[in-house]
Amino acid sequence: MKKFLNDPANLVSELLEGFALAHADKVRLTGSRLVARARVKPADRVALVTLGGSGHEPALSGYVGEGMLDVSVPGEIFAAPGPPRVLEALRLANRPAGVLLVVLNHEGDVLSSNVALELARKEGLKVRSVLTREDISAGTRADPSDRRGLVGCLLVYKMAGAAAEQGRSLEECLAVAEGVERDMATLAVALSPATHPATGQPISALAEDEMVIGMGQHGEAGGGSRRVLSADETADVMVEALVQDLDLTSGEEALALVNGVGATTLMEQYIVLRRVRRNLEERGIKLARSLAGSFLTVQEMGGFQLCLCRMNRERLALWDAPCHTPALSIR
Amino acid sequence: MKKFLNDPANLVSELLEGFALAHADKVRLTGSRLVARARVKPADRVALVTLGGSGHEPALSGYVGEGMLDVSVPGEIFAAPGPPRVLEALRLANRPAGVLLVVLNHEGDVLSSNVALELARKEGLKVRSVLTREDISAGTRADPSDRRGLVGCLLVYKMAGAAAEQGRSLEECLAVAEGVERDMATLAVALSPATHPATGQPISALAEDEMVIGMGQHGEAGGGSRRVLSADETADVMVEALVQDLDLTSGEEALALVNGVGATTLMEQYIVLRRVRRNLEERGIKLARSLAGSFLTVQEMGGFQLCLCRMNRERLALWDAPCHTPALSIR
Amino acid sequence: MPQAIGREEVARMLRAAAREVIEQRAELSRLDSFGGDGDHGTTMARAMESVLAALDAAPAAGIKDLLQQAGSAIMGCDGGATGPLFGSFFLALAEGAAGETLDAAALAGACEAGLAGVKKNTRARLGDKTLIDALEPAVSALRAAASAGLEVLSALEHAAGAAAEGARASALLRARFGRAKNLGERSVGHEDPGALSVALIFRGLLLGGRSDG
Amino acid sequence: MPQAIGREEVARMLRAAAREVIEQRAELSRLDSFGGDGDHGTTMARAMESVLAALDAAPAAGIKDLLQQAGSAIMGCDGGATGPLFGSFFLALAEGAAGETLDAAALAGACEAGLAGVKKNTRARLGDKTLIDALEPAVSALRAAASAGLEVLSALEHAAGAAAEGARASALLRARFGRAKNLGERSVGHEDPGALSVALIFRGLLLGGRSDG
Ligand SMILES: Nc1ncnc2c1ncn2[C@@H]1O[C@H](COP(=O)(O)OP(=O)(O)O)[C@@H](O)[C@H]1O
Ligand SMILES: Nc1ncnc2c1ncn2[C@@H]1O[C@H](COP(=O)(O)OP(=O)(O)O)[C@@H](O)[C@H]1O
Ligand SMILES: [Mg+2]
Ligand SMILES: [Mg+2]
Ligand SMILES: [Mg+2]
Ligand SMILES: [Mg+2]
Repeated sequence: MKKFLNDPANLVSELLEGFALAHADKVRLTGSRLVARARVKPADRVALVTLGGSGHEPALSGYVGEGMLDVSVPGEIFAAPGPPRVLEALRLANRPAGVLLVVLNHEGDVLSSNVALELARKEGLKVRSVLTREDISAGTRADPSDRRGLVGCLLVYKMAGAAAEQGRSLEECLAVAEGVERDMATLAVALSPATHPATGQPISALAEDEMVIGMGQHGEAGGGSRRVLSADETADVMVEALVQDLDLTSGEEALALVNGVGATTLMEQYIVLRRVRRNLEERGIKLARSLAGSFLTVQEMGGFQLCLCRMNRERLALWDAPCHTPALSIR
Repeated sequence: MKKFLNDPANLVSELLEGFALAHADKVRLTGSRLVARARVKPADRVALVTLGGSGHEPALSGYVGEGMLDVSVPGEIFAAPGPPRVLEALRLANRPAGVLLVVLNHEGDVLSSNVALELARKEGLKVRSVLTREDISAGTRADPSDRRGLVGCLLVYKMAGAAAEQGRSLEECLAVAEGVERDMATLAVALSPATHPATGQPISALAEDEMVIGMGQHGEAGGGSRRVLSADETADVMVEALVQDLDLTSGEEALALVNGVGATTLMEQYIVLRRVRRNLEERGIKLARSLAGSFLTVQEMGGFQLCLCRMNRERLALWDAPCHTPALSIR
Repeated sequence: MPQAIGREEVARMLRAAAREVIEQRAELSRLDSFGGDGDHGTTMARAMESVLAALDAAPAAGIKDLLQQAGSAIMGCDGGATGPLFGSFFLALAEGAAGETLDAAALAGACEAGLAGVKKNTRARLGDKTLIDALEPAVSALRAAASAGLEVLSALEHAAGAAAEGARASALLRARFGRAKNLGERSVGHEDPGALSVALIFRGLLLGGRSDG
Repeated sequence: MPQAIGREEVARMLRAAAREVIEQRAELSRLDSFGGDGDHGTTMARAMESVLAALDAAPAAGIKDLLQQAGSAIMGCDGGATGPLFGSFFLALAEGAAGETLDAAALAGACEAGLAGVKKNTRARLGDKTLIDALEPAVSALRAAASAGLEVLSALEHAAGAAAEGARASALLRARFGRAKNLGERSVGHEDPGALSVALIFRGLLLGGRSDG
C-alpha cells in the first residue's frame, strides 16, 4: 500500500483534525469526535443527524453545514460508530422541533442506530429515523433489507435538510426523506480495488480486463464481474437498470448523480454524465439536475456510482435551496 | 489502462459536454470550445482569462465563475491550446476595463500565449498577462523560467479575481496577481504514476517503496526519488523547503493548500494538512487559511502538491471575498 | 478441576479471549476481504483492546460487573456490525450471570441469555453464515455438557470445540446476512470471520480458565 | 532528377511527411514519457492530421499557400509546446518560399527562414536537447548541398540524413528546455521526441518528393 499515513491507530482522529481545520468556517469537532455545524441552527428547526464509517471522505461529515446535516458521527475506517456515540449525537442535536436520523443500510449502522434510537426514546428525545437503501444490485425484487445505502444519502440530506431549514415539522421532513428514498436508485461499478488503510491489504480483486457492476460501498463484491466496457456502454447498462427499477417513464424528470469512488477521474465522470443525459433524453426523460464529483469515496478504488432520483416541483425547489457544506455548495 | 472512456479522439469534447451539463448554472461552452461564465461580468470590471491542457479536472475550467475567472481555454489532454483559440478567448473577454491573462509556466502555454498576446495587442485589445511559476523543485536559486506553474494558479485566480470583481483597474489586478505569484511556492510529491488517457501508457514509473518529491504537473519526473516517508515526514520535508524558499518567518501568516493530484484520498490530504499546521505553528507562522482537495489533478496519479502563500490583510480580504465556481465556493 | 469459577477466573478468561482474537487479527481481516470489507480483524482487535483497557481501568466488584465492563467497552467502540452484536452478547451474558461464582449450569444459562441478546439484534439464524453459526452450537454444547454433569471448564471445552467446528463448517454456507450476502453463491468456500471470532473467544475463555493466572 | 519542385511535389511531400509522423506516433509518445508527459506522438499526430485535413479542404494556389495552410493548421490545433514551434516553422517557411517552384538554393533559403521563425519563439539553441538539434543540422546540410550545386531532392536527402543524425545524437544531450529539463542529468540516454519528429518530417518530405504521386 502506498498512502500518506502515520500510525494507523490514529487515522481517524488525524483526518478529522485536518478536516475541521480545512473547513473551520463550516464545522467544528465536539464531544467524542462528533462533527457539528460551526453555527448551530435555530432550535425551532428540525435537526438532521447521520452516522457511518470513515474512509469515504468527503462523506459523510462533508455534508454537515447550512442546508444539510447538523451533526455527523464518523466511525472508524469502514466501521460504524458504536451506539453510545450515536446517542451522544442525538442528545447534542435534540431540540423542540425534533431530530431526524438518516441511516445508510449497512448492518453496523443499522445495529448501532437501533440501539441508540431505543435509548434516545427512553430518554424522551424526539427522534425519527429514515433508512436509505437504494442500491439495486441485488435485483429489483430483492428483499429491501438487501438493498445497501450508497451515495443516495446525499439527496436525502439535501432535500430533507432544505425542508428542515424552511421550518417544516419533523413529520414533514421525514416524509420528504422517505419520498426521496423511495424514488431514488443507485448502481455502482468498480474497475480496480481499494486497499484498507489500516491493514494495507486490498479489498477484493479485479483482473485487468474485468469490471464489476453492483460493487458495494467498501469494495466488497456484489453483482457480476464482466469484460470492461466503454464509458458509454457502461452508462447505458446502468441507466437501463436504474430506469427499470424506478419505473421512470417518458415525460418525467430526474436528477442524476455520478459519484466517483476514488481513482476515477472527474474527466471520466463528466464523460459518463454526458452519456447519461443522452440516454435519458432518448427515453423522453428530462435530466432536470445533474452532479458529477467524488462525493462518497471508497479510498482509491476505481469506479463510480450512478444514482437517479425522480424529481417533481417540490423536490426541485428543495434541491435548489441554498446549502453551504464542506463538500457541496448550492446557492 | 482501466478508465471509462470512449474514442480517445473525442475525449476533450465529451468531457466538456459533461462539465457544462454538471455546472450549467455557472458556465457555458462557447466558440471553439471556450468555457465562459454563464452570466457575463459587467464590462467595467477587469476580466480574467486562463489557458491550459485538459486532463487535470476540475482545473482549469473549474474556476470559471463568479469571483474567479471569466474565460478559460482548455487544450487537448496535457497539451496547451494553440494561439488562435487563446486569441479568440481574449477577444471574447475584451472590454474597456481590460483583460488579465494568467499563464502557467509550461512551454506550450507560454508559447501559445506569447503568440496570442502579440496578435491581440496588434488588434488593440487591452491585455496584460502574468506568468505563474511557483514550483520550487528546481531549487531556490534556479532560473525562474525553470519554475513550473502548479496549483498556485488557483490563488492567483482567486485573489486577482476578487480584485477584479471589486472594480479595481487592470494595473491593480495585475499587481495583486504578481504579488501573490511572488509570495507563493509549491512542491509536488508523487507515489504512483498516471496513465495518459489517449495512449493508455503510464507516464513515468515508480517502484513500490519509492516516492518523488519534485514531481511535475503531468507525471513528468523531476526532483529525486526516495524511500516512501510517512505523511508527517513528507509534510515536514515539504514545509521546510517551502518556508525556506519563501523566507517565511515567525509572526507571519500563511495560506496552505493541499492539492490531491488524483488517487490520493481526501483522508490523506487532511492528515497532511493537519501536520502542515503543526509544523508551521512550531515555527511561529500562523496558518491563516487552509484548503485540502483535488483542485488540479494529473489523472489517477497518487500524490499531492503543497502550496504555501504569504498572506497579509489585503490578501485575506481578497481570499475571503465570495466566489462561486464549479470547483471552489467561498461566501 | 473446580466446580465453579469466580471473579478472578472470569477476569483471566476475558483477557485470554481478548488476546486470542488480537493475535488472529490479520487472519480475521483476510477472511473478511473475500465477501466483506476486509476489516473484521481490525474491528475485533479494537474491540478487544478496549475490553483490556476497561478491565485495567476499573477493578470490578463481581462477575456481573466484569462482563458488563467488557460488554460496554465493545459496545462503546466503533465496531461496525461486530460491536453491537458482540457487545450485546456480553451485556446479556452479564445480565444472566447472578452470584459470586458460576458453575457449568449457571454459565450455560448466562450464555443462553447472551445468545438471546444477540438474536434480539439480528434476524440472522443458524445457517446464515454469521457469528450465530459458531455461537449457537457453542451455547448448545455448553448446556448439554452442564446437563450431563460436567464441571464448568470441561463444559467450556465442549463449547469451544463446538464453536471451532461451527466456524469451520461456516465455510460451506452461503451468506445471508452481513456485507457478504451480496456475493450470493460466491460466498461459499471461506469461513465466516465473525464465526471465527466466536471460536477464538471461546478458545480464549477456556485457556484463561485453565491457566493459573 | 528535377532541378526544382513545384506545387504538386510540395503537396505530395507534405502529405508524406504527415504520414511518417503519424505512423510513428507511439514511438514519439514513448520517448516523451521518459522526461515529458508522454504525449508528443498524440500531439504531433493531431497536428499532422490537421495538416492533411487542411490540404484536403482547400486547394492551394501555390507553394507559399500550401506551406501557409500547413503552418496555420498546426498552429491552430491544441499543440502544447510542439504546435507553436512547428507551426511557426511552416509559417516562416511559407514566407521564405517565393515563386512557382523551389530549387535547392530556394528551398535552403526558405528552410533558413523557417528555422529563424522557430528561434524567435524559443531560447533553446543547439545542444539543448530540443527539436533544434535536428532542425538546425538539417538546414545547414541543405544549404551546404545547395551551395555545392546538388539538385533539390539530393540536397534534401542530405538534410534528412543530418536531421536523423541530429535526432540520434540528441540522446547524448542533457535537456535544458521543455518538460524534460527538470530531469537534469537523468534526461541523458533517450532521444528527444521533438528532434525525432523533425527527422521524420524531413524523411517524409524526401520520400514524398521522390514518389511519383
Ligand atoms: N446482521 C448480522 N447478523 C449476524 N452477524 C452479522 C451480521 N452482520 C454481520 N455479522 C457478522 O459480522 C461479521 C463482519 O464483521 P465486521 O467485518 O467487523 O463488520 P462490518 O461488516 O461492519 O465491516 C460477519 O462475518 C458476520 O459474522
Ligand atoms: N522551449 C522549447 N524549445 C524548443 N523545443 C521545445 C521546447 N519545449 C519543448 N520543445 C520540444 O517539444 C518536444 C515536446 O513536445 P510535446 O510533448 O508535444 O509538448 P509538451 O511538452 O507540451 O507535452 C520536446 O521533445 C522538444 O523537442
Ligand atoms: Mg467494516
Ligand atoms: Mg503535453
Ligand atoms: Mg467487515
Ligand atoms: Mg509532451
